[in-house]
Amino acid sequence: MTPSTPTLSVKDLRVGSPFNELLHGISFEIAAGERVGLIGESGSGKSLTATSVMGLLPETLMATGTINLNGIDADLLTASERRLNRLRGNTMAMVFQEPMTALNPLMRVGAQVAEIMMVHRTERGRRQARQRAVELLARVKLPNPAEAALAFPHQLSGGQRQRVMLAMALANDPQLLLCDEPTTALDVTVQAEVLKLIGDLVTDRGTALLLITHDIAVVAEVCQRVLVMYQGDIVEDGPVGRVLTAPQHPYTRKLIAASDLSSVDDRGRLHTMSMPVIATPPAAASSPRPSQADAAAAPILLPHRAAHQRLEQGGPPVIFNEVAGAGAIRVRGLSRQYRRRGGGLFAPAPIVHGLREVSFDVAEGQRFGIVGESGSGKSTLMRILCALDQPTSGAVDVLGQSIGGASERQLRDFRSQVQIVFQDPMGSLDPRMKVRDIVAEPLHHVGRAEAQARVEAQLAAVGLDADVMHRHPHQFSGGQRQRISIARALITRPRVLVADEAVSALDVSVRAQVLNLLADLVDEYQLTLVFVSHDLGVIRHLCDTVAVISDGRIVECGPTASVYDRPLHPYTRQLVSATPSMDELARRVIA
Amino acid sequence: MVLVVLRRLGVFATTVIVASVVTFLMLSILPGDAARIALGVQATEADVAAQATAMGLDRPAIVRYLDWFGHVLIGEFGTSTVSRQAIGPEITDALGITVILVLTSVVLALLFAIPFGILTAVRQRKPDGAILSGISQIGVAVPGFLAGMLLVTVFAVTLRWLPAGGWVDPGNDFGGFLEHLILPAIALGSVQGAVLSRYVRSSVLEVMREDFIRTARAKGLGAGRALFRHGLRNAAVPVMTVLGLQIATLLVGAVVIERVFSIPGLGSLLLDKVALRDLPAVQGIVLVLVVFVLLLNFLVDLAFTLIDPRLRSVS
Amino acid sequence: MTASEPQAGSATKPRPAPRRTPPERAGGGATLWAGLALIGLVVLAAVVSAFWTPFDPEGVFPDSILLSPGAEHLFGTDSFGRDVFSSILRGAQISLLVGTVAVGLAAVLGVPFGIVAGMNPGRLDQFMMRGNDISLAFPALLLAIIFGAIFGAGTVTAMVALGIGTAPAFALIARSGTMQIMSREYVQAARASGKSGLFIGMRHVLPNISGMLIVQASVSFGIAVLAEAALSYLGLGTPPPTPSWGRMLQDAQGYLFIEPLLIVWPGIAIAIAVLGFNLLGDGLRDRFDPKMQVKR
Amino acid sequence: MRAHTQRSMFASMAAVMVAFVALVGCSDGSSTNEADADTSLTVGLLATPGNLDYTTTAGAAIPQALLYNVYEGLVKLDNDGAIIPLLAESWTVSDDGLVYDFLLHEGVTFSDGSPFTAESVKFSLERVKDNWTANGPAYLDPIASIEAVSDTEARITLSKPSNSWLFNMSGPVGTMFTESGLADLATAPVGTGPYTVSSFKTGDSLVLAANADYWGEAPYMTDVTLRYFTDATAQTNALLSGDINLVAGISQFQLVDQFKSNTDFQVLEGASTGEVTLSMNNVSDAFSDVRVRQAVMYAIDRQAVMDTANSGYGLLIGSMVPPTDPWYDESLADLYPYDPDQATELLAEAGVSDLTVAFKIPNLPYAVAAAQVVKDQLAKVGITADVTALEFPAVWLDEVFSNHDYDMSLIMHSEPRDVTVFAAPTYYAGYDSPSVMAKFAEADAADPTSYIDMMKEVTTTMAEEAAANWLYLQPAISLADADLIGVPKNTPSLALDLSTIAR
Repeated sequence: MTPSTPTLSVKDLRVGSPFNELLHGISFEIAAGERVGLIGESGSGKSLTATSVMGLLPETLMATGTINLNGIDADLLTASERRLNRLRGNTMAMVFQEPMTALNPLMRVGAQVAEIMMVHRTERGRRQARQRAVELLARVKLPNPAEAALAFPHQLSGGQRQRVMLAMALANDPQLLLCDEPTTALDVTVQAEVLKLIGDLVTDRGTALLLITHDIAVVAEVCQRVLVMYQGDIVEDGPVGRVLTAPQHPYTRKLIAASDLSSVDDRGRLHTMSMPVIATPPAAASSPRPSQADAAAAPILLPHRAAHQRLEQGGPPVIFNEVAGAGAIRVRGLSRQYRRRGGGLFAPAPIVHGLREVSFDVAEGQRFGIVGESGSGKSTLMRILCALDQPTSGAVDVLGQSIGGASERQLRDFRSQVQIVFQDPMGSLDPRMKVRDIVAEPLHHVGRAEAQARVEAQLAAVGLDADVMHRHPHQFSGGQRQRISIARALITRPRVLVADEAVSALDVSVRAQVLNLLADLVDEYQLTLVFVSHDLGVIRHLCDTVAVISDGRIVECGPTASVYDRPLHPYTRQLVSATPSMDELARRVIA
Repeated sequence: MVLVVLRRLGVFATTVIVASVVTFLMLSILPGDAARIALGVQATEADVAAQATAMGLDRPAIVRYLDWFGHVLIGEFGTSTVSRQAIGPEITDALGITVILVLTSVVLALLFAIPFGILTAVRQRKPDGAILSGISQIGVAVPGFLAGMLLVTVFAVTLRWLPAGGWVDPGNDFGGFLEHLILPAIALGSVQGAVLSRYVRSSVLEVMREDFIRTARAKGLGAGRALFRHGLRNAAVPVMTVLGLQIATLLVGAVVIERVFSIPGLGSLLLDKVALRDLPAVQGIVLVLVVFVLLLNFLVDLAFTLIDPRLRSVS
Repeated sequence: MTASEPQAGSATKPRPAPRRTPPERAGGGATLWAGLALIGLVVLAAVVSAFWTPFDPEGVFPDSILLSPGAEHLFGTDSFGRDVFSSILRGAQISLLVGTVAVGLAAVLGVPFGIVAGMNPGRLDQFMMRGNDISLAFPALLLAIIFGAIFGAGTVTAMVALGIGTAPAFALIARSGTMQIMSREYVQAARASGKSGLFIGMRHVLPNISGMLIVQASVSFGIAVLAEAALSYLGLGTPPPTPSWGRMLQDAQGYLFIEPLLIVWPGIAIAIAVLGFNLLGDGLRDRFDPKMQVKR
Repeated sequence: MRAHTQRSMFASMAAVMVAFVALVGCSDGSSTNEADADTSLTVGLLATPGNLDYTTTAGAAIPQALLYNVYEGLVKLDNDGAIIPLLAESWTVSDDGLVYDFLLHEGVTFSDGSPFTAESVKFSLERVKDNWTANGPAYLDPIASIEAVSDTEARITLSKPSNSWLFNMSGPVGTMFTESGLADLATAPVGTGPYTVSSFKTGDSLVLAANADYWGEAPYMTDVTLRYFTDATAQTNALLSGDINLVAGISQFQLVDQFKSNTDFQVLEGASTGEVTLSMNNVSDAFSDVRVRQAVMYAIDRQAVMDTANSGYGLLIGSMVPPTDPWYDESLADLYPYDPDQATELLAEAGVSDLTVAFKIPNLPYAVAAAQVVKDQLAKVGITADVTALEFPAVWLDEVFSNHDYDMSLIMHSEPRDVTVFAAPTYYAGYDSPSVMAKFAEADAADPTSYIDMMKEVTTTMAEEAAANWLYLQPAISLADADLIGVPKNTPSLALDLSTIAR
């Protein structure tokens, strides 16, 4: 191996089905030990690039061009299966996105790691391979590697599983490591650790890395060079620092602008990318005014400013963001326990604590963010606030309505006052219903004609034309679906809007648009917003107050800027440092 | 784990009791006078009434149920009103025959279905895969008793290689037992095999799309090796469910093949006893069949727990 | 045979990248159309025979007993002198009737049961599923034997027994589909809008599990046709003179050495019908989201 | 790699196939019952006995297997229907026909070792009245007293002369039992016959072994297995494949022809006592008018029914008398020729139009087949027959036989000389003719010659009054291996006499 030969060389790679070309002749090289990021939005072709290199394209797709791996003369695209099998897992290795499904659920993880060495005969026997596997698990910093080796995948957390995948990929000291969105499915704090691990490991071993992600922050964290993909082409290729600070291609520029939630234009709005399908309506033009009754009921808001508090270890329960008088939401001593599934008729199932002794207020008109990782209890809290779930103990009042023990009849008014926007743009709209029926669903006792009119107006308010009413959800993009969700939530003129990870599943460009829309509408409708997210950046942009929730408890709460800048609780500190702003990223990269 | 088993056992016991009540109620409305059938056409009304009393048919239903089920619990199924022998051994004999027949046919079916199903899955886009898949589709569509009739016609009647029917106890004459077992087991197994191979195929196809198979490929395992090392055990789980259900339905379902081959299995016994209105025997047989199915489900569930570590961690 | 073809594994997380093509999409269409074509043949036979058959399939014709296939009698005649072709045509009616009623009854009984169970996780679901286990333990054939003894053997008895015997399979599928749908956010949204359980069940759950139910119905239909034949063989099916393929098979058994073709025609007819419905089921399964399939 | 995988899969499939073929092939040429033991016989029968006690269990299946084989009476019917001595060496009848003196064989023992004496005769026959509930205990009603004169002499005194009594003594009610052998009648019969029961499995088989201590001539066949089938095809398949040696009484006659051309087998056609009867409920609204019943007689082409449902096998009889009875009158077969016009005329005469009758048949193959032809022919004279096949025996016995809830039925009456039973007004046919009943009683008590004349007269009357439409006599057709001899051709009684069969 001479320094001049690149570890990976891709030339004019085209991938497509007979009807449709997906990659339009991309070329790039990765030098030995170089860490390269491949960034792009969903559908840009970045995963296809990696699967082409590995020779694992689906049978229905054809690839042309050449792919050369260092030291191998043959073109990987034309190499025999036998040859590829010898290279895969040995000279080149890959880590996939879904840690939940990428491991065989019926096989102990140690055996799965050992297998890769057995397959390539890099260890002499089963015992040696098993032993090596334990060492490798230690290398990827799994606690108790010997025990972990005997665990089944489901007994490990997502981050741990991804470490196992990494151990497996690095077992035979490959020259090239491909990582396809290795941390996307992980919590923020875990994500940071795994990224650091990947970076350390490849640096130590001089392994070349191709890291595929949609997240600029991830690239900035690990990579030296970045390739930007857009609709099957590589549109930009350069050192991370340069691309972050001085993007050349217009697409890259917009992508970076949209990713930066701390940077707003002079109207306080996020930078968006051009929207080819639907134009944002002029804010004043067609948006319906709140109805008379709502207008009358709307109080004159005194600006409420939350105190910045934290929960002490073992300390007394704290009432966060306490509001004098009648706030929009008042939660006291809320606990929720679950029985885990698997309980029978005769024996109680194990109890899981979803929420423990949570107390806080939300003032009318406040934009209240709740941030936490998966399993922290934030979704449970959201469900209880919307009366989709009942508290085990404690008092929850929303707009004066007590949630605990309330019957559906008692909740009738409440239902039109509190609405939700969900995360998943696929799952939140019934695929069998037309948009008209979806948006009209929350309306009760409203005539057909009036419903029609209101749906039309509401769609216009979220920037959709009236002619979308007769279409089904699958005909829309993710961002459009989220607009439809928002329209549905707002059609009853609610006073409280709860958003559950409302932008987490969207590409960055669309995310900015939806966030702008939400911000506009919250202002316009004088909504009290409860925004639940794992992403501190989004919350920081949108919310004035944030509560950090961890393990069923609110550990810290205060004005967003204050929490972000001076986190009190160690957990918050960890969260904040794992979610750097674009400026900071650039600073880190350049340093 | 022990707790899981115990809890399931409790549920199992409850379902058995409920099933016994259902069985009893369903059969207590059988038309046809058992006493009259026992005595025949020449008996007088007085004779028939006396016979009914002797058979305990004039007691209230709840008393009859408790009496019956109480005895069943201690293993006594009562005395047949027709053969006047203890029903228990009759049922056990017939059940033994049916179980041997069904299990043999299932083994044959698996021997066929597993390689065939995998092959059709792996070769699904190739012409030969499509042809083989078509063959299994047609196999599914043929009534089992037709297969039985044709087998008898060819191998027993025309070629005279094997007996046309009947049953020989393996303890008496093992060779004869095998000879009598082959044709019905093939008849029963061929259709089941075709059905199973469809499930194996779809299960393998499904598993081939799993991420962990892709992981295995990325490790350098060839497609076949990845499938064999990682896919088959995973594919086995849904196939086992079907297998359990199949065995359960075959206990009664084998009756058609039993009829074609004149095998005195449990289904045949049931038909005979129903025809004779031998109520205690019918109740016993139905209960045994039902409990057997429940037991089978229970065992399949336990087997899953053994195969799939994810199910073990509940407790 | 109650289960639909099960599919291993079910990932709940939506995947951002549509990197793999759906299974068998290419072959699925052909399978579907082949199935529809075969079923079309059966339906055509049933419809045509309602108005016209070459000969009366229910009469007795002592002058034309056991004729070989020829120009006048396409498939020959049986021991009653009946034109076998006419009987095959008319027999399609019984097969379709039995299938339709059995599957319809199974769906009517099983689907609401499964939806209610699936919408009410916890004790009610547990309780209902134990009940379902018990009904699963009474297979259709067992019910047919018992019902035959209680109500007398016949088409109606057979259909009802098959329907009740198949219902638990529908309940299981409806339940697991419902549980998947209930975890979807649009159901949460509907609940947050104050929609009743009935509304959610009718408007959201039922339409969204209809795909898998149709697949199950198609497979069950094939099984019902086979089961009707088996019941006829046992003397528990359609009584004569109404032509039924299963009974024709049974009758033909006695003439296997005299007129072997008599067993061929109904055998082929049954195979066509069952094959048609199985292919349709496979095709539909490929068309609908495979991840919607049930584990059990 | 992929190619390799497929090859290995093909290989494993091939291995399975080979194993499969090997499994089938291993048994090639080693059929079960092939001439290894000349004195063993396997007989295929259709109706299985539920148990082995014919004193309390109805049905022909038990006497078929046990009578004359395991159990014996004082007399038996030979294959031509003549009464011949069995346990009685000889007998004399007093002139007034009331006293029968039987001289019994000496040295006869039951299979449990107990001796057979005149006391056994007294014990067995006296037991019938109180303990028998099935198989016609009333046949012995004529007995006034039984006396054991000595060990080998039994005297039976009748209360009135009866021509039918001795005939009936040849049937089940005449069976000799020993007191020590009554413990387990249902499973372990004890008789004086040439065979003993060695095992019995309901629905499957009854195995008989030659009785080593038999008083008479030992039977040729030492091991006899009676195997029970549920359908006739399985039965003939078993014969064709060599599983069984004899099908005694085939029930589906389309299966017969294939044996006629096959030299490995013989077809034995004989006479039975089974009259296939289209019964009409004489007291129902539909058939209380004799003209309507006669219309049915003319409307049915019995030859066509026999041709279609019975493949032409059988004998047109026209009355309830088989040719084996002395009072058989073959002219009765032509009493009602097929004449649909006559039928229509009679119906019109009776003022009947659009007659719909409930035609409830047992779900037995011959009945189902014949009923379809009957229905078709009735339709041609304007009678609609609603055919319902009732489960036999349970539901048919209940609805038709016990409750008389039917208009028309179709069933074979297989018992010998059952015409007297059929004539009873309480019988399911509802035929109520006091003069016929009186005539039967008179005939029974008359001298043997006038007995036959009077019986002929009264059975003709029943035919003329169309008490039922006796369609045809079911033939007794047995199929056997070509080397079997002495297979009983006719079935004059219920018994299947195995003692004469040899190779």
